[in-house]
Amino acid sequence: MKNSTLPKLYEDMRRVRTFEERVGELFVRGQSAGSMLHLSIGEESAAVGVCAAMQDGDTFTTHHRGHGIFLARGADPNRMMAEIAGKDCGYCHGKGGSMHIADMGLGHLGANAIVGGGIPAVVGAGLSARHQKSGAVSVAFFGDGATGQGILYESMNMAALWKLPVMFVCINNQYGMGTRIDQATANPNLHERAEAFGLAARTVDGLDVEDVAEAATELMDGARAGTPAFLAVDCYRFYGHARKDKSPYRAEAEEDEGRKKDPVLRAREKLIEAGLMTEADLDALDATVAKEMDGSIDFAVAGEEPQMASMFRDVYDPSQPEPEPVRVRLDRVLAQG
Amino acid sequence: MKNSTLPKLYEDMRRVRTFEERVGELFVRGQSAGSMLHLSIGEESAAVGVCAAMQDGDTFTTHHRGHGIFLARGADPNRMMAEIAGKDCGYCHGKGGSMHIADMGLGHLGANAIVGGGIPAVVGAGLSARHQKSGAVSVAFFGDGATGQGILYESMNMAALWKLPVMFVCINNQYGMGTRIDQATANPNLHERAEAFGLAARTVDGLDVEDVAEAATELMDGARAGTPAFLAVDCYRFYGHARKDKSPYRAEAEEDEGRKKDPVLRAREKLIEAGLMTEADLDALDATVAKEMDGSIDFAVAGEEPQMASMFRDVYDPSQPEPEPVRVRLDRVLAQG
Amino acid sequence: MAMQETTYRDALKLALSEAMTADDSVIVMGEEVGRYGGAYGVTKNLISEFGPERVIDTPISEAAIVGAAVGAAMTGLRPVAELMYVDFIGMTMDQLANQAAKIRYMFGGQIGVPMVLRTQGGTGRSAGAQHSQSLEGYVMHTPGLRLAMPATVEDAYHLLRQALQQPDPVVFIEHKGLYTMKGVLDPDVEPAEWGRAKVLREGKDLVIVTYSRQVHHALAAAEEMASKHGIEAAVVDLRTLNPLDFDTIRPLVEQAGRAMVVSEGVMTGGVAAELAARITEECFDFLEDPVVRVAGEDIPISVSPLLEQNSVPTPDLIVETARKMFA
Amino acid sequence: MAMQETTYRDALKLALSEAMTADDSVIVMGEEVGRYGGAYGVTKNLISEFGPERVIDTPISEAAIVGAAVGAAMTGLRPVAELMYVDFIGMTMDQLANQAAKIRYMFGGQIGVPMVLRTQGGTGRSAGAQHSQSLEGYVMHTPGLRLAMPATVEDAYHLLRQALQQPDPVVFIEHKGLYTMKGVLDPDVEPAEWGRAKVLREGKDLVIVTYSRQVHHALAAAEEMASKHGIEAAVVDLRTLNPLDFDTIRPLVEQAGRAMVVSEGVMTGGVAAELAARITEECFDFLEDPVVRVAGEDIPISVSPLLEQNSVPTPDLIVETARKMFA
Ligand SMILES: Cc1ncc(C[n+]2csc(CCOP(=O)(O)OP(=O)(O)O)c2C)c(N)n1
Ligand SMILES: Cc1ncc(C[n+]2csc(CCOP(=O)(O)OP(=O)(O)O)c2C)c(N)n1
Ligand SMILES: [Mg+2]
Ligand SMILES: [Mg+2]
Repeated sequence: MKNSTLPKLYEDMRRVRTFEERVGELFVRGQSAGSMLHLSIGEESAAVGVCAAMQDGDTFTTHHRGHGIFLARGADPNRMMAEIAGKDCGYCHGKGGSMHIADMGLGHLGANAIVGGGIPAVVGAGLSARHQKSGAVSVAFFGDGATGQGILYESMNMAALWKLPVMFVCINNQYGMGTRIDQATANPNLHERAEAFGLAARTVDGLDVEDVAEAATELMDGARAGTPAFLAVDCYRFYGHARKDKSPYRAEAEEDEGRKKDPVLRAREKLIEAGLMTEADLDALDATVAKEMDGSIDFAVAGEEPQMASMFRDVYDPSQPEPEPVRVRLDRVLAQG
Repeated sequence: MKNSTLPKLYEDMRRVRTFEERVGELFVRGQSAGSMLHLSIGEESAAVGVCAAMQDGDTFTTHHRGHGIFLARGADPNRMMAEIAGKDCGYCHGKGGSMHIADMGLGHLGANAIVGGGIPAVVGAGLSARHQKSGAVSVAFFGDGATGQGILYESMNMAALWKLPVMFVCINNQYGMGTRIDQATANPNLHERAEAFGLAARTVDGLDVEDVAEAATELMDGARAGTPAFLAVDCYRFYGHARKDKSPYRAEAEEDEGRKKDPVLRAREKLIEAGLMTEADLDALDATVAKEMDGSIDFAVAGEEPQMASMFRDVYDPSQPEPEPVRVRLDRVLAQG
Repeated sequence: MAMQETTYRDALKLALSEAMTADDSVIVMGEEVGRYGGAYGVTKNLISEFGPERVIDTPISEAAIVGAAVGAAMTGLRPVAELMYVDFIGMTMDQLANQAAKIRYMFGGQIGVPMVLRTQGGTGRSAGAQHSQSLEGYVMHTPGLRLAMPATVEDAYHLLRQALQQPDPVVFIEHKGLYTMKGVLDPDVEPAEWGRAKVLREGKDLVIVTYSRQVHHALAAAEEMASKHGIEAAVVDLRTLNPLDFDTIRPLVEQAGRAMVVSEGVMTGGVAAELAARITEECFDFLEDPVVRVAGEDIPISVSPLLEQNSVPTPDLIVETARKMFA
Repeated sequence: MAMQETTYRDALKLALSEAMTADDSVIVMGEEVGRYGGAYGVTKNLISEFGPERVIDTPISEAAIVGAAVGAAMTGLRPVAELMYVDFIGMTMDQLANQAAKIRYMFGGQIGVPMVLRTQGGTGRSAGAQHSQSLEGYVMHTPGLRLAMPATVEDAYHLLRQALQQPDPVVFIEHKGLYTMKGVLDPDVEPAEWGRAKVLREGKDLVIVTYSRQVHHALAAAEEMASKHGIEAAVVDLRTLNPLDFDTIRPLVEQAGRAMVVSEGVMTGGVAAELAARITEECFDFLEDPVVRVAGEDIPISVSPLLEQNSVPTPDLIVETARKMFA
């Protein structure tokens, strides 16, 4: 029981849960940039369990529901929240937003608003790792809905063919928007597809973060050694698809049942059962996390809007001229007359 | 032995073989439209065996190496050869060419020069068949190389999900241009992918056309009844990828070995062994076929070029104005000055 | 249909449900079009009216959705496929541009592909770089594809109705900022013909040629120009970009001698370029000024509302530009 | 490099092999680029020189090829991905336009995507509607993508060399009709700068602005105009369409007062529209005639050689058009 990683896994999951709750609050306060905010509540074990198997130098891409994954990899919640609010002090200076957070320093090659859009990049990152002999793995995180995208199969085929240090992680929260996985495919045993392409593949129940971490570690070690892998983590999307979706397409009974698969609660129970932490310890930890995340809202709200002039920046490398603004061009054109 | 379909299967395969030889000749004579001519010599059993399982009203799409398939479904070799020569009397009035032959009358929804490009159309045709209760199956023919295209998996997933009367036929001639199948994928057991998506799936050896016909019939009957299917036919591409390719990437020994998998020869041997036809019968049949196909070359060569005016026709429906030719527009524009 | 006040969204739905009632071969397919009712609610309740075999929820497979629609259209159905955001057109470009657009021609006129691809685009929801684009330029540059972009409630209804009668594939792009706009559908008003532009405002000084949401920006700008700056601008709503109705534009520009084109798509190589080139070619001798392009900036769209709003033409920019033309 | 007579194809190969020798992070990937040597032979023997880990034969998976190149470029490699035909760009448009083109911007300038996507386009081989297109218009309309289209042996070499130095993604489109063209590479001649157009012929009467294979058609036409019709046309080879060098064009057009743009891409909504619009905007007061667009017809390409050849501008059409301008 000593050396258990569960306290850390719990803390990481709690941070994700609380961060996401605060994102919801930011929206309710009208201070998020738009409403395309996809919360990963219920999926914490996938983010935290898989990230526990990653190492410094590893890279990853995420989908539109990627806040938790990046937090689990060490993100600064302040800069995340600020980005979600569209502020200059956010990770992407307010240009990306919730669905395009990235950070090269932490190996985050980017969240993606295109379902499946970030998947093939890990094949390229795997080529780099092999070329540079860096020992890094590159991990693509995506939802069950992305199994509808052909590019997933193209990417898995390449990874298997070239034996790249690459891992595909499918966070199966049972839904793509309003479509339940069995309404999107005839065979929801998603890992079977990966096997057919020659990858090492498993499905793991996301209820217990230790199970996820164990499965992920085994597969990730394999990937690092040249056996690319696929892991599906079964979980349940506790709330709507995005902030405005009330999930009318799901029965209440189903939701009640689904929300029982709560990895945060489960870890909490296990910690207490095992005598690793007391209820009081946990409450104190939760309160510390809550305070940190409250701070993130304050940070985001206090942040400045991006400057108008930044609009033309970073389309190309800073060594290159910026695109000419319409106004400037019109002035030139009309100055002739 | 009575009622054997083998004589017919042989004849159909011979017609494909001889037609393709004549296409090669057309090219050598400099009378084909270009050199993008992909011969299906060695793959006759796939075309003829699968088409034997099809019925009137069924539809299909093919790939760039689709001459044989269409012949097996009843194409007029004259109009095919004329199209390959880019002539007005061809199936597509010289606009399509070898890679875009189509005929709605015979259910041929079109050959395709995009690897995988014709595959999803059969999903739509399957929806039509279901809607119209026509009892028709729609069959997508494609090469092993198309298993690299994501759209194949998207299409198979839809077909399985909706239980459509659809069949996917992969003509595995071992090569996509210069790339052997094991250089394009880690698991060349292609039917396993289809299984993972929930289709009925098999691989059959293409040496014996009766084996192919049997497997195809079983799967196609299943598809017609609502169990979409996948069939891989193993064969060998006897010659280069297109007319100018001499296959320097293949060892002679491999080619010699590969060409032993000759379904036409095999059927001939079986017919003689079984006493269904004599060598003389077969020679006579071959000669008749040869004459027919010689006639196709003559027909194609004698055909007229399309009229220049036809260039603007059929971009849109005939009820609509044709696009304005550049010359006409320029005349109008410059008439002002 | 009785005269009714309705929204752009509901006018679209009405056109769909009428077409589905009248013609059993019309089917709707796409992501979330059924049980969910469409990401923007256009297909809400259609599934209960017409059943899941005609209102088909698909996996998230844009390429195969378009490809399946092509196959369905070739075999007797009239599919209306929905692409949730025009930003996802990249996944479908092969099926759209190499297949749907070329099948009639490649096959020598044997068959057409009478499908409609409904989608929506544009800015206004802080949806970021991959959910806010105006990509009609790709479509307009592809021979064989018709392209309709309704700006009004009337046109949402009539253009979609007409698109469903076309013998060729129609890309039908709605604007995400217009779904809740209100307007009146009056069955006694003869709808404009498919392929015809509409002059929504007369004006002798300047002709503004535009489409989709920018029609409203142009109209607002024209009002302000007239009331505050004494400039009378005509506003032409193109309605369809293919066919492109030049006959309506020509006499107006010949008379005014000045033209501005307004498009939300990025400027370089886009619809505004085509319109400017075309007007210049056809009306050169009548032009006092070069045709002015007011278009999207040559940049991606930001999630920051401030940057987003200023990445595409605003009524202010239109007024400011017009004033410079007369300065 | 010593002075040498070579071909467009071999000049491209030389640029690749020099770059691979100089920089270990340069890799080549695509269908048939290794053992086969490239569908048009550009990468012949590179695999024996640099090995299969740097010259990577891929499955037929265009979308993932581009996507993998994006990921490789973000993590320290300099990938040169090959798209066998530009006609297959449809499958890659999401990875190209939503990912490669926007990553720097969306991520607030944290990282660029220094990849080159080599491909080839154009007519001339009776290859039909899906293997003969000129699709640079889609690329030019996508902010974030650089676009180079070499017309000469020199530029095949120098532009590819320079593309491999760019910090941003470059789409590099060769012309299938030019691979066997001969020319001289002279190391003592200073190459033109990246992003600069070249005036290949001076002429006081008319400025022809073009790129890729049409440069040769324009030069041939200009010779004929001069010798037979007394018209002196300048010919400008744009070399890159993004960046677009307007500074070279402006003074020439201001002087001649007449301009023609020539492009193999289909006319409507394409590169020719952008060039015509731009020239008109910038040189309006100097123009005697509207800028004339000589471009691809608004139709798919046929396999029939007769129809194919007449679907895109020919030297004859250029001459004929110029004569009409002076009629
Ligand atoms: C290519 C593409 N198609 C459709 C969408 C719209 N969309 C956004 S999220 C989503 C559902 C994705 O489901 P899943 O992959 O399971 O992820 P989840 O939302 O459940 O986390 C859809 C359809 C998109 N963003 N990109
Ligand atoms: C999308 C696409 N990518 C690449 C090509 C170029 N190409 C034409 S045929 C071919 C090989 C196809 O192999 P396979 O599918 O096995 O068919 P086969 O030629 O063996 O019959 C390739 C790469 C193409 N036409 N379309
Ligand atoms: Mg999901
Ligand atoms: Mg093959």
